[in-house]
Amino acid sequence: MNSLLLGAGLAILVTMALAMIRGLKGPEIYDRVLAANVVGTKTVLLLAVVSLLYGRPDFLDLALAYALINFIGILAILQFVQNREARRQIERANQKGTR
Amino acid sequence: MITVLGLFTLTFLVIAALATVQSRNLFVASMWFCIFSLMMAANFLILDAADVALTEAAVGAGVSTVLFMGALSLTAEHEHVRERSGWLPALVLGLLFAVLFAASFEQPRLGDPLAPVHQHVAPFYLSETPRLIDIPNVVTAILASFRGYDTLGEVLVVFTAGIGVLSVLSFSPKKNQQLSGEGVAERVRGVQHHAILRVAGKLIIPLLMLFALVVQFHGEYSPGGGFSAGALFAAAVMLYGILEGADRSAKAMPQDWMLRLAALGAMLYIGVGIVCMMLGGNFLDYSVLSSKPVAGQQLGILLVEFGVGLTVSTVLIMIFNAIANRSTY
Amino acid sequence: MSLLEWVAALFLVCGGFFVLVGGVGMLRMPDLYTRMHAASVTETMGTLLIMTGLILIAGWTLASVKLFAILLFLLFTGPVASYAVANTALIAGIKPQLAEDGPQIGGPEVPRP
Amino acid sequence: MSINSLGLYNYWIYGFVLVIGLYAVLVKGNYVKRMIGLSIFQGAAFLLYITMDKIEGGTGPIFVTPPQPGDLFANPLPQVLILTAIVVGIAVTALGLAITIRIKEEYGTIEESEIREVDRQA
Repeated sequence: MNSLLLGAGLAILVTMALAMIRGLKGPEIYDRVLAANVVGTKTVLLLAVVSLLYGRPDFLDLALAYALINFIGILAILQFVQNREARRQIERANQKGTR
Repeated sequence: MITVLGLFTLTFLVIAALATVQSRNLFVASMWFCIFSLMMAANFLILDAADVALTEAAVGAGVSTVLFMGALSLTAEHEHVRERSGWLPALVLGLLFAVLFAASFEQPRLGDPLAPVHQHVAPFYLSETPRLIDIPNVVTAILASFRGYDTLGEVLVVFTAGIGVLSVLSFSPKKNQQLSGEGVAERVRGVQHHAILRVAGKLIIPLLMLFALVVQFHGEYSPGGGFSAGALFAAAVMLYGILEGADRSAKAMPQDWMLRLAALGAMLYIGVGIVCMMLGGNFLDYSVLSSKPVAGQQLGILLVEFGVGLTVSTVLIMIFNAIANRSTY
Repeated sequence: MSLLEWVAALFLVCGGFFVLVGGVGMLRMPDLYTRMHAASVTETMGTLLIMTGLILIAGWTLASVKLFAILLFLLFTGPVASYAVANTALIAGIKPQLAEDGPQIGGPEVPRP
Repeated sequence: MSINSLGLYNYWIYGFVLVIGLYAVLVKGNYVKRMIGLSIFQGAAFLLYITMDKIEGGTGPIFVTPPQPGDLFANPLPQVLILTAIVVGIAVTALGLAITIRIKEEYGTIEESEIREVDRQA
């Protein structure tokens, strides 16, 4: 059973690697946000797998915390992006108005 | 099996650190730093440090991302290309790495039971905790009881940092001329117009607060304790601030009350210590709190951890409110 | 291995497969929205299968309750986060790549707020 | 394959990450970037401490069942030190960010070279 869990863990780790390559390549900022999100959710899965692999089910609290916290991180990032877009539009409009 | 997992996560750690430093866009850099924190916490779990991983999860991926994003929206997103000449620092850092690399060969191998760190005081903590304190989580026992002085100092540092942030940001900011006009505040509102996000997020907030309370009061039996619980609770309030607007989170959690509660948390910690002295023990020696020393220790740890959680959560909420409510329009 | 363990193994293998496929798709798909589609495979199908496998391994314990809670949270937050990323990108003016138009030309009119 | 085969990799990664963080602090002129670099530097120190707590054949220092003689547990002391250091680290980072925000409001920039120019002109 342990080797199967390890295999699942490896699949998750390889996916994280692929997502990180996507995050490095970009090209859009949203690709990077997507990559961060995927790495976050895969970390949750990895922690769940590791805590069963170690035979310490009480460590699952961590994965639970991650599942909740990761969402907050992504929302903070999205809030920043949306505010930036809104500000850029207002600045553009103001520049047109002054000209 | 640990080798494979460790190899992967450590390599990811380096990739994330390199990507953080090389990206010129600070927003992308802080996103990579979020990934760095996630990898760091995964590493901590692989190295059997569950409490640390829980704290790093709450602080690194949640709180620090929110704070960095808040700071970036008030400063600038792009790093300017002009740099100082890099060869001297690069030489020094190269030498430093060479020294660290050479020194690593003198370090004990990972997991060596004969390493000096496992010989000195750790066996005492591990063998005496069941007898003296009788709680399953040795980390909590050391944090709150054996090394209570140290933790008191850390709590006071957190409290001082919170006061520092408040006093630095107490001046009202200058207005940005380019962002003037009608209804700017209505348009720069982040994700607040997303009905789906708000509904989903509102369901998460109470669960997260409940989970923070579980971590706080179950911290003697499972990974957790005041520090991680405080960070998780603050993260829940930050989620509320993101979804409903920072002005409403500052209304729900007013700054002056947060400051008072933060002081109360630190004073609860000190107060427990003083009560111990009045009952004839030493400062922060909880054994005298009850007729049975073990029960006294457990009561003291519960109270002290509550003080820690109160201070950490309120200070982090205070910092978030101060940064997120600062607008230049 | 008992029957339950075989079923758990099947779930884990399938979950690992879907997670990997999603990862490869994230790397190889041509534009943001298709990449998001691939990433969603890992977030829903992969998560569901791996978590179900883990629950079967853990059996009737507190651990499987926690795993179930994690599964619920992930299934709840994952699609919401994906939706938010896609919506933000669409509002910011990133257009999907359409087959008949060639790369990056046309696309549906995007309503701006 | 035991944990031992990871050998000294943890220490090398610690050194490398430490150097990366220090590079950002020394070379970058942007204050937010420096705060991020400082956090990475901190992370490297955390990694060193937590690396030391691992013991072969041991598990996390939380007793699920009453500990038997001969059971091995990871060293809890470095964990306590780092647990508190993480929270202190974020508080200090927040203070640094607050000061950066004030600098931006006073000088209009957070680049060190540009701030020097503003100072020279004043």
